[in-house]
Amino acid sequence: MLDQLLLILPMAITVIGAFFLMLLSWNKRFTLKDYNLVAVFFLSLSFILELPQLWNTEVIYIFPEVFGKMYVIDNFSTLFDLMFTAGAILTLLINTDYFKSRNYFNGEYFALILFSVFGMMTLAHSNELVTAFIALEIASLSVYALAGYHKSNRLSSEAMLKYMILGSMTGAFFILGTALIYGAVGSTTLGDIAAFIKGSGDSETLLVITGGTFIMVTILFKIGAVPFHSWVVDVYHGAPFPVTMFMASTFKIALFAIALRLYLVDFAPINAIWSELLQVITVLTLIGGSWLAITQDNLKRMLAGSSIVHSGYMLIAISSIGLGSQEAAPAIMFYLMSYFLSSVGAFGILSFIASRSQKSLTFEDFKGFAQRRPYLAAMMAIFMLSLSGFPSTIGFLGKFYIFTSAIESGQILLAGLGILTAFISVYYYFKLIAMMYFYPTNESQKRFPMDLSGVLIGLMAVLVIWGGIGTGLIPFIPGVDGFIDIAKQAVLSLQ
Amino acid sequence: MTPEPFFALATLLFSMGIIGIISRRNLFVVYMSIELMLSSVNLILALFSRLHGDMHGSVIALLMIAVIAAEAALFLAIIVLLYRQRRTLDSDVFSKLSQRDTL
Amino acid sequence: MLENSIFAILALFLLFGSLGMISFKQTIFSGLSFLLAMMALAGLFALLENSFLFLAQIMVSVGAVVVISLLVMLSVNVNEQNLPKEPAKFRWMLLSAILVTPFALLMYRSLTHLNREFAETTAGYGSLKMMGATLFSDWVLPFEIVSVLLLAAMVGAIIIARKEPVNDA
Amino acid sequence: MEAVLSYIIFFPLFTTLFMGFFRVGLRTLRIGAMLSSLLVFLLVLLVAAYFDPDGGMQFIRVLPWIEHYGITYKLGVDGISLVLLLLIAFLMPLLYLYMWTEERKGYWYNMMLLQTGVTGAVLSLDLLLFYLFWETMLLPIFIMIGRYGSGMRQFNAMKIVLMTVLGSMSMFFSILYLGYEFFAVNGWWSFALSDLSTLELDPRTSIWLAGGFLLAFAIKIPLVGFHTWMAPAYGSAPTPAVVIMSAIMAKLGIYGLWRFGYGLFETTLSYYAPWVMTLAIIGLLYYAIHAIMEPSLRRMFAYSSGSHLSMIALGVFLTNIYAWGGSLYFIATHALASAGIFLMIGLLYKRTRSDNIDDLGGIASYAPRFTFFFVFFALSIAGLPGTGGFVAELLIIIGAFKEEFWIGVLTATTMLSAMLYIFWMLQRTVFGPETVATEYFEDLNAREMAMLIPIVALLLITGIVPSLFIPLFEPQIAAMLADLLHSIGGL
Repeated sequence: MLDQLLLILPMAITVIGAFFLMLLSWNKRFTLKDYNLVAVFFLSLSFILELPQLWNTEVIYIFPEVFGKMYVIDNFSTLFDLMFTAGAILTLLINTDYFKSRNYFNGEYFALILFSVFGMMTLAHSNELVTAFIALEIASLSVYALAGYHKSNRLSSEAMLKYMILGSMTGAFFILGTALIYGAVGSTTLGDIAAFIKGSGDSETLLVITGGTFIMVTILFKIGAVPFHSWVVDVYHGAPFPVTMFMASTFKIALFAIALRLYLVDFAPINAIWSELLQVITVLTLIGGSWLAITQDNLKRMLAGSSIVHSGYMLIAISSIGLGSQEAAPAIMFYLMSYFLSSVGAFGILSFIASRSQKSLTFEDFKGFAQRRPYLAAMMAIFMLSLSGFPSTIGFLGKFYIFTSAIESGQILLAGLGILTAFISVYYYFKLIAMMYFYPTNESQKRFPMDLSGVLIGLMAVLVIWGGIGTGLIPFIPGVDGFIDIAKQAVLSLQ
Repeated sequence: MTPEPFFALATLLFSMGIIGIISRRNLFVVYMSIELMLSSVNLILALFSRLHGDMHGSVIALLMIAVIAAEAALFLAIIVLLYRQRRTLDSDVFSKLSQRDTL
Repeated sequence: MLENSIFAILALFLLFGSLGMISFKQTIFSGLSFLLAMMALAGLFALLENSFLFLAQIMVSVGAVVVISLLVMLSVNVNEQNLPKEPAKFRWMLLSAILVTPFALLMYRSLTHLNREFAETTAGYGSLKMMGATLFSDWVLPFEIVSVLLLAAMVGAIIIARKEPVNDA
Repeated sequence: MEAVLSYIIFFPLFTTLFMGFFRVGLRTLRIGAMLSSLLVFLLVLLVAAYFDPDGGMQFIRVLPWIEHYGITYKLGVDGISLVLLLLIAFLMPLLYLYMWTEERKGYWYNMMLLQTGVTGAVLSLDLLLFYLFWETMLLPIFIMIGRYGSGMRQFNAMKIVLMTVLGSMSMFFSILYLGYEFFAVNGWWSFALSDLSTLELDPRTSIWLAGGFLLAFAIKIPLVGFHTWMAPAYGSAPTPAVVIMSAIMAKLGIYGLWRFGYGLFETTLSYYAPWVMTLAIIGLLYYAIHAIMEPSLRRMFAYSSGSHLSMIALGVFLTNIYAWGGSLYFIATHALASAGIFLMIGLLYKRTRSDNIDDLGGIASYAPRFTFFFVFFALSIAGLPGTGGFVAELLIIIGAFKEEFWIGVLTATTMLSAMLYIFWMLQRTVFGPETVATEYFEDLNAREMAMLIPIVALLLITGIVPSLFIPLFEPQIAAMLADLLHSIGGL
């Protein structure tokens, strides 16, 4: 009993933190910094409590007599939880200055962040479709509200409106799919679905297949796959920086939690059906995302476009899973980690800079950045290199695994297209490096910000490099193999 | 009585919801169309529940009603906000973002 | 036979209600049609011998959500010129209907694929007691987190709708 | 001793990181860079001293790196890579000497990173490790051109990066495919060259995969058709970067042909041989014609370099011992000569702020020492008897004649055309009437002399006593060639 409580404590703490912040925000005596500290405190507590579970390889259903098999704790969900909490902590800490410089933030903001982290964590743990849907709605509704947080700004409101209409509309497909699966199986628990698929013929699984396809619509929408991408660039652009960073670093990843759990395990016997559909969508996503990313002047929009391309890479691996690749599932996990590290870093630097000015950041604004802030520029360059998949960064290895899995499953052309889009992405990422390094500036050099934000961004940069070249030879520090081990273990715990 | 007419009805409702979202620009209508989609799923759930003879589908439908309420709250809030900003309910007016505006 | 005629009437209300909802120009008429549709839906729940769902639909969907929507519609007090001009509305609707048709056919086909029939219900089906028993034996977790969802939505809604000086530049 | 190659590769990198971290002053920076390069040079000499010409691959160092995919940290040196290794280690200190007065710190850091990149690419025997170095050496070049270059530097930097990355991406794809194929056959992962070369691929796949590698190397060399980055990049890059590009990076393309082209796809390359040879022969003439017409000295020697590299590429595809030996020897001597001439152009540019032939003239009367070196390097580019280039070109031409008469004739035209444009250029720049730009032309100072004399000496030694160097790599090449001919004959 007590040990099970301990296991769900990380989730409980985030939601308690959210309640606490919500109540606290009625009190006018607290400053924004206090709220931030409280939120970070709760999240860190959750993170620290979660960390030891990474070495726990068992699959545990929490309170089976009450919850049934709805709530599962395994290595997979733990890894996702860690990314969510870490992403939220980094978002809050790096943006401390941003909050100070804008007057529209208040205590509820932090409550909403915690609510959405709770939703995402529940999503990662849920072993049942309705729970997953409600968890997804918690996360989504909080993120909708966060995206429109800058109320006096029209763009922010519009971003929220667009996101909300499209998000709710595609969300309806998730529950429709769940209803279909319930109709066929009589249950929405994932294990039952798997048992049903194994035990029944083709004709009976039709409803499950349609349901799975509808659920996929929602997943594809939330990760921004073409043709469900029309919101991504606008919402990333319109939302305040910390929210964009939060979305890019956590919410994008969250959907893969349920997607992998569902398609890797339960739909495993039938998921070859989707691979052709997925291949088409992957091709569209890779090309469309690249096109969106190339054509942008604004950095936020460029990163949004490129995040579509990164979804495309992960979709390659998902369709490889359907075609029987063994490496694909760990490849996605590793890619998620690598994308997490690099995008948190890149968005972190952007919002760090944005906190000091009121205008949006374009490529032009980065002219001469290397001279003004050599360290930040170097870190930004590292993150750009990692996102473009340049060797000696973690992004390269992520792409390496993805493409290997594609070749393994015989999708040579898709792997080729992936490499081609990686080549295109070199253009728009190197454009930023070129802007930073190739132009002189008249402004004087600023000192390295030795505050928490700066140190954290630096830490991310070191991790990005270490994840690309780290060897296992240095004792007690996991190298690249350690990262892969974590990814593999997480996927293993699913089966 | 057979379940087919019920299913046809639910399908029609869901489709009408999509049509409403695609073709109308009035924000209230868009919002209600989404509610309609979710409600039609509720009908399907209740129907399956009846066909299976267990209460699971009904309970899911009940939970969905709560989800609909939650979405409605946020939707109404954002419509009020936008109406206060622009004095219009036209969703096409809110497409400034695509015109590469600076923040 | 009686059931069939009740179904026909309810279905008619439901269809015309939702059709009216998506086609009326005046927001308030749309809202009233939607109210009608939701009530007809509650009737369908009753027809499916699901009395608790019927109550919940009437009380929550109709009584709370739709009515509040109507109140909001009245409170924003839209005048004619603030409504969107949609001259080609019906053409758009027809076009999107054509687009949606394949999807609807797919959905209908898979829904009716299993070919099940209505069976006699066990005693107490759809009653509050059975509903409660199922809810609190199998669905505790979703029920719990729905409360968090409502809370989060409430916080979000309050923040967004809270009146602050709009510096509309 | 077995870690000596790692020291050679990473010493400059660690020096950079160390000095960058402590943000040392300019003085310390340049002394540190110089010391590190000298130390690396000594280590390389040590390697050469202990090197056994008949021993094949030596100083092998294998460490596990990413064990899940069998990616190892595998280094080794053989006759071919030793030549390039010696070259890099020899040129680096001289380049530092050239940029001694350079005050922009980033310049120094980039040069040291560049050294690590190129050395690593030469020594790595694991395909992914090679790919890592192959890509990372691009980064300093990108920054050097874009930041410290001239002309349309931003655009040209982007151009060189995109074109070379296109090549490396295709190579990356081939590497992945090979690696997976190896896994599918053997059940365990490996990306080591020695493992992958044992793969039996079916001819069609093999042709595609070899194409992936060839594209990367063809862009780096560059063969005609893949060369559009070359002249702009050489034109806007700062002198040390140009020296590295022409003397080392372009040669790495040739080296890649040998090491990975023949190492992995022995027989498949013969499928490409007619195409590459045609391109190389077109390149010989095309670049030579461009070089004759080019008014800018730097771009002119870029084209001349392209012409000679086409010749080397041709030599690599002519599978006989003369052509191969000549090619490898030419790699070394051309690297020295082109390093010398680009350094001279750099010095010229520093003095006159122009490298346009029309702006120059009459240097001989002001600066006899400068003239001597300039003429010497220009002539050794043209293949003056007595310099190493002459021996090498002669060997390749003999090889070409052995293969086919008309190939030999076409190859021989390189020497003639080179003579033509070099003499014409010399006449217009060094001699002739003086111009505004060349008035008060300063002669070379001691530092510059110190930097140039070793190159001159080495060029002369390679030219007069080739027997001193050829035994270093000849057994290796002979063995490789015998191996190759055996497998072609075995078909």
